[in-house]
Amino acid sequence: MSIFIDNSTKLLVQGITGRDGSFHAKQMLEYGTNVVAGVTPGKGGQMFEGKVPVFDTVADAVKATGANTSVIYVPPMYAADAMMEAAAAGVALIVCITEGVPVLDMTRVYPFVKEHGARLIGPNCPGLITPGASKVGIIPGRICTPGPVGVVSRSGTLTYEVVYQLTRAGIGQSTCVGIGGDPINGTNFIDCLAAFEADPQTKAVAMMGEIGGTDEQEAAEFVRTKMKKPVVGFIAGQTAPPGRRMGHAGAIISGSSGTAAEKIAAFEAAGMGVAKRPLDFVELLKARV
Amino acid sequence: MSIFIDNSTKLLVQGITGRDGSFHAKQMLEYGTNVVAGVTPGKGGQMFEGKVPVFDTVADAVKATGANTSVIYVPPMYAADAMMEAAAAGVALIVCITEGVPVLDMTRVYPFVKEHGARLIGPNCPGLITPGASKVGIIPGRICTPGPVGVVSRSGTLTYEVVYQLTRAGIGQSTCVGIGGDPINGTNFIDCLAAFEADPQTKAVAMMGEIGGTDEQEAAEFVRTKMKKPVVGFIAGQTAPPGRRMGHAGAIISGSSGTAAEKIAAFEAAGMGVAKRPLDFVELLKARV
Amino acid sequence: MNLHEYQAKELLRAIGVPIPPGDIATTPDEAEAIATRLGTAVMVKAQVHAGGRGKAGGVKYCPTPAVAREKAQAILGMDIKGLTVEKVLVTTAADIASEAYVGIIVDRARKAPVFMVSAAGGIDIEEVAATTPEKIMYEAVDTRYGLLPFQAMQMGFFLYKDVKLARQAAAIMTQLYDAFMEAGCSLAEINPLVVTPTNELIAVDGKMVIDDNELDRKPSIAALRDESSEAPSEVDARNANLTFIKLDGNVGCCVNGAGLAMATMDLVKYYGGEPANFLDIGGSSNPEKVVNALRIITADPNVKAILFNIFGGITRTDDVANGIVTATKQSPLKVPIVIRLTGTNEEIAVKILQENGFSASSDMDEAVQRAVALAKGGAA
Amino acid sequence: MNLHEYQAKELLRAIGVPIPPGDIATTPDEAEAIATRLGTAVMVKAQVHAGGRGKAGGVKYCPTPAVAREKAQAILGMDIKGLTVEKVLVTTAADIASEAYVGIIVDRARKAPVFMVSAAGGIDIEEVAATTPEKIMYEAVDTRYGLLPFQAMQMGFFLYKDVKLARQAAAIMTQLYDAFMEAGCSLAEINPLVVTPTNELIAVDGKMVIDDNELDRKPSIAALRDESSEAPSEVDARNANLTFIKLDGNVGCCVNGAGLAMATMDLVKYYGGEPANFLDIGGSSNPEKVVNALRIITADPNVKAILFNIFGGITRTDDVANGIVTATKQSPLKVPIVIRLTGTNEEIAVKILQENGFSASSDMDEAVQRAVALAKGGAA
Repeated sequence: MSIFIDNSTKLLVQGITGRDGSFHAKQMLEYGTNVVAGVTPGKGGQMFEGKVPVFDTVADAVKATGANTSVIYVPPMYAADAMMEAAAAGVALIVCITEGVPVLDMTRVYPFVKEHGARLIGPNCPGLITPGASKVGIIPGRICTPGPVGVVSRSGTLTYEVVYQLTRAGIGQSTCVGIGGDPINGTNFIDCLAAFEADPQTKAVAMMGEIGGTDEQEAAEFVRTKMKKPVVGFIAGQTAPPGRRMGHAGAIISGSSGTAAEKIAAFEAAGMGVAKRPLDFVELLKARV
Repeated sequence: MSIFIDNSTKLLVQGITGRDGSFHAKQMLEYGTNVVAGVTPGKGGQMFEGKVPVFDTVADAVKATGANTSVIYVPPMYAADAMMEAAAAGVALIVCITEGVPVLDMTRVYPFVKEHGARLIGPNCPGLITPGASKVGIIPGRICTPGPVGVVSRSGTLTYEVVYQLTRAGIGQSTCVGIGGDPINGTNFIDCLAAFEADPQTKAVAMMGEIGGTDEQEAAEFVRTKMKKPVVGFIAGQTAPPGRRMGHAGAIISGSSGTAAEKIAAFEAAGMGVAKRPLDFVELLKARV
Repeated sequence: MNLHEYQAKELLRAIGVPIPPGDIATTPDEAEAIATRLGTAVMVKAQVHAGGRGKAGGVKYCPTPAVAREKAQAILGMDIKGLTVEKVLVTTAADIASEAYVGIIVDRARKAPVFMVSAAGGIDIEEVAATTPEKIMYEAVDTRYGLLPFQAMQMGFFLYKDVKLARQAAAIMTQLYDAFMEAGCSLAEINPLVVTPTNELIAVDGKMVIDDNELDRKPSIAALRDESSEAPSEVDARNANLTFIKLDGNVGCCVNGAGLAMATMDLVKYYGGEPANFLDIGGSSNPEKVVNALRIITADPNVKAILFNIFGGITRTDDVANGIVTATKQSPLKVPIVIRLTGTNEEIAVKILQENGFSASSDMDEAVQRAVALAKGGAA
Repeated sequence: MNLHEYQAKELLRAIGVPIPPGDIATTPDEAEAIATRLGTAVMVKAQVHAGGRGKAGGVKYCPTPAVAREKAQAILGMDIKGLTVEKVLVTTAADIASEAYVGIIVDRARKAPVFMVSAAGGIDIEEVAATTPEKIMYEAVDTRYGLLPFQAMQMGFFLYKDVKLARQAAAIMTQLYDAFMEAGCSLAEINPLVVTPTNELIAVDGKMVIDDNELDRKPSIAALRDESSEAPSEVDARNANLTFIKLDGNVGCCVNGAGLAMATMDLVKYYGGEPANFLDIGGSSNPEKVVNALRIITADPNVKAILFNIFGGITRTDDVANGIVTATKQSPLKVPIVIRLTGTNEEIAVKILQENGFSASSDMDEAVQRAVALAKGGAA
């Protein structure tokens, strides 16, 4: 099994004719993802790659194709509207890849999506992949292999690094989810941990956090009180100075809060495995699956 | 028993030092309502009638007194804020007497109150009374007497008329609720009918509707499909011309919709008793309790 | 409160909606001057709060300023559904390739403003709704979020396949929504929204109805009220803080509370009479209101009997009694009056009335029956 | 993006917040002239993006224009936390009866802007939060509704018992919220909000931090950027679309992706080294970015070794290799470089590098260890 996406995923690509959207739509098709529709206003009626129908609106696309998942590659100033359009059209899982969405937009998008009963992943995230079944977003398919480890992370390339090392060491993944590096995102660690806990395929979880906020501390508390499966955690940004935004909008230590040290302490207090460096995931997970 | 208010009601009066608020607060105290607090910004610390503490904010009042119900007598332009303040402070039942609240304000107030888990009655309503136990609003206490009939109505004085005739005929009331004459209000007929259906004291319901909207039709469908208790209905405005607002903002026939004829037809189709004039309630209810 | 077409168009123009140029005229001379200034064929349109102006001959196409003068002459002073035309709008006649309808109303069931849009514009939208409902798209706006861009685009694409027109329509709908919210409307519509032969959108007619409850906080909108276009008795009543609607019967009614006022009218009809009006004196206890109410009721020559029906809750019945006494002393009644009152201070009220030669009933049905009989010329 | 105090105050003043009069000076002459024009005692305040200006001597009370001149002379050109003071704000010194703190931040947990207000103003709010948390009121704003009047009044009453002051504070908080939303802030604060001896409120200091993601749609705010007040290397990096933060170590890092960039810095430290910077070239595959990155890294004289760590997903590793070759041809490196790359087009990249005399590793740990050793002067 897997979480959030699998063979029943019917994917819609918002911004399918744009530079990023078309590139990754092709990659997803190549991976075998069931891409059923694309949306670009004004390009309704076209066919993408000769096989994916393009619509003017998400509502049209959902009505015509029954798409249940959407992935968003639109410029940051239009991303909030794209997420809300997908939610209003009844899409159940919305994955927003776009980086640079204003955080005040997210204060409206988050309740809107919730009111419509949808799950949002991202924004500013690499998306997710269930190796061998479906890829939604930009995680390179070839570094993944099916297996027992659930992966959840706030970052993109760091996830690839860890997944790559796991795959090289012969440890496969159930689903890899990048939840994104923004201060307000749709799905947090706990949502993913709960899903992994409930997923029969997943035997252990790798979790990559970073400085900023308290999501990792709350996740650790969730691991301690609600999870039976082992979780190994890592925190990026141990050497980051306070008050500076380390690339990700969410990766910032405010005053004395959000430091790597307090997050690692929370992991330890929860009895989690703690990876001091990405490579450590391999041995720590080998011992746990 | 009763619905919505009873001896456990701890009432807060918003606008207690105003002209209407102070008049009716006194009336409610005289009726025996447990008025625990008043709110008027800037008058925090005063005592109303020597026994009801006044606070600057609803939050302060709730914290200090545990008020669970609020009644609002503030000018129309401040009523939306007052309703939201009560909901945000955790008040469970909010009764807004104020007439003249802009309907666009209500498009925000309604979801706000709902998100906070509160029930709103009104605006532009006379409030409610559980004879012998508690009165919240402006319904004259002396025309009511405890008994088996639940009363729900979109209007004020018409309710008084019917209740007065019931009381004179020896038919008492469980609770009388005026839901208000505005197009968007917090509690509708169905909410009250469901509560009366669940209330052991209530044996039959008197329902006074009027022209405009489709609430009565939906209520009739509810009576037909969900209620065991008998309901007698009346519609005011049989002689009203289309397109004119008959006093109440909600009492307007738009095109051919919202007429008294279609509402009465719905009552008949639901097997309800139909009062052709207010006086008819007496005989129709006598036959049903 | 209804705005005139020209007022609605001014508000829409100010917010960016493309509106054909034009101006208001109260004389044929002015109409001709405006047409000359515009330098195009014009429409001369009666500005009056009544539907069906066109069918009544209140809207005319004028190829030249001279024709504009002539048509304005014919329309000014015309009676349309009982209202006299005092002003005409003289505006550039648009070339029309297609007509759509765009409107917003506050929907009670959805508790939200709801857009209705249809490519079948230019005609009565209720007719479209009744006969070809699939030609209308409804879109509710959650006012917490406002009209979202994707909603406007969905409606744009519903009207037009061409993305350029769809985007232009979406922009206009956003402006219409903003105007609707800013003015505190209960209805706003553009009908027709026209595509010109050069593929531009233009709003050829506009309508806005303001929620009366908004007027206190929107003085600039309240200032648009045109009392000359309303029935004088209703203007008089509003200025006296009464809710009054003139009807065609002969039993003048004066009641406290809207529901009871409607029920009283209905009961008049039930007992074979015809109400002359709806009149709600509201919840306050002001004798002056009663005086004004009696003045307005008796100004209607059709009224053959007057019926008071007062249920005293907040309203003190003694105040009402005092009002009746004062008013009838100022100007004695020429028609019989039936007074029903009960509730707060009823005994004092009855005493006041009796001392001044009036009788009072406490039973609504009895009072209504008597008033109906009196209006028919029967015995009291 | 941080705004200067004077910029934040301009925005707040424009929206109605009472702000003491003042103006900006870049020379002692200007400072004296402003003080003379104001005709009051003034404060001369360094405009620099660093906390603790006051303690560093960057804020001075000046009873006369001559003193203003003298203090401006001292403050202009002063170094505060590595930043040179280029401008001072000369502003009327307020009489202070009491000081409060009013701030808004975007709170991640509540996913909303949250007000923090405290009657203990004028000092560091984090200190108040740590030592006397009961002196702070937090109030989250649901941006779908905006700051509701009752919320503003609750905060007003939390600060002041007097209803007049509470109302005034509520109005100022509403204005602060509006400014926060209009400018696209992640933080806005007034500290201190002062009650004057005549019982009026006035905002004596203001601070606003803009969400960088807002700048594309807020050109008037983006135009407030003052590059003279930022580290030149960071300005350079931003203009090259790189995310760069200077640190104190000697291993220059160039990585794709923020998480991997942090993890790389951490690994440098893990193996006993010290990173010289955070540098994220982002997800695109542009050799030009690599050229710019190398220029910025090598401009830091502390850098003793350069470490590339590239995980090719969207990023094509051959583009990175070409960038390294181009850059080092333009200006040969004076320090050793260690290149780790893997992923998209890895084989082509390795070939390009080898043909140009570079070696490449595919193992992150190995590469980091080598870079650390090289920076310490060890063997490659």
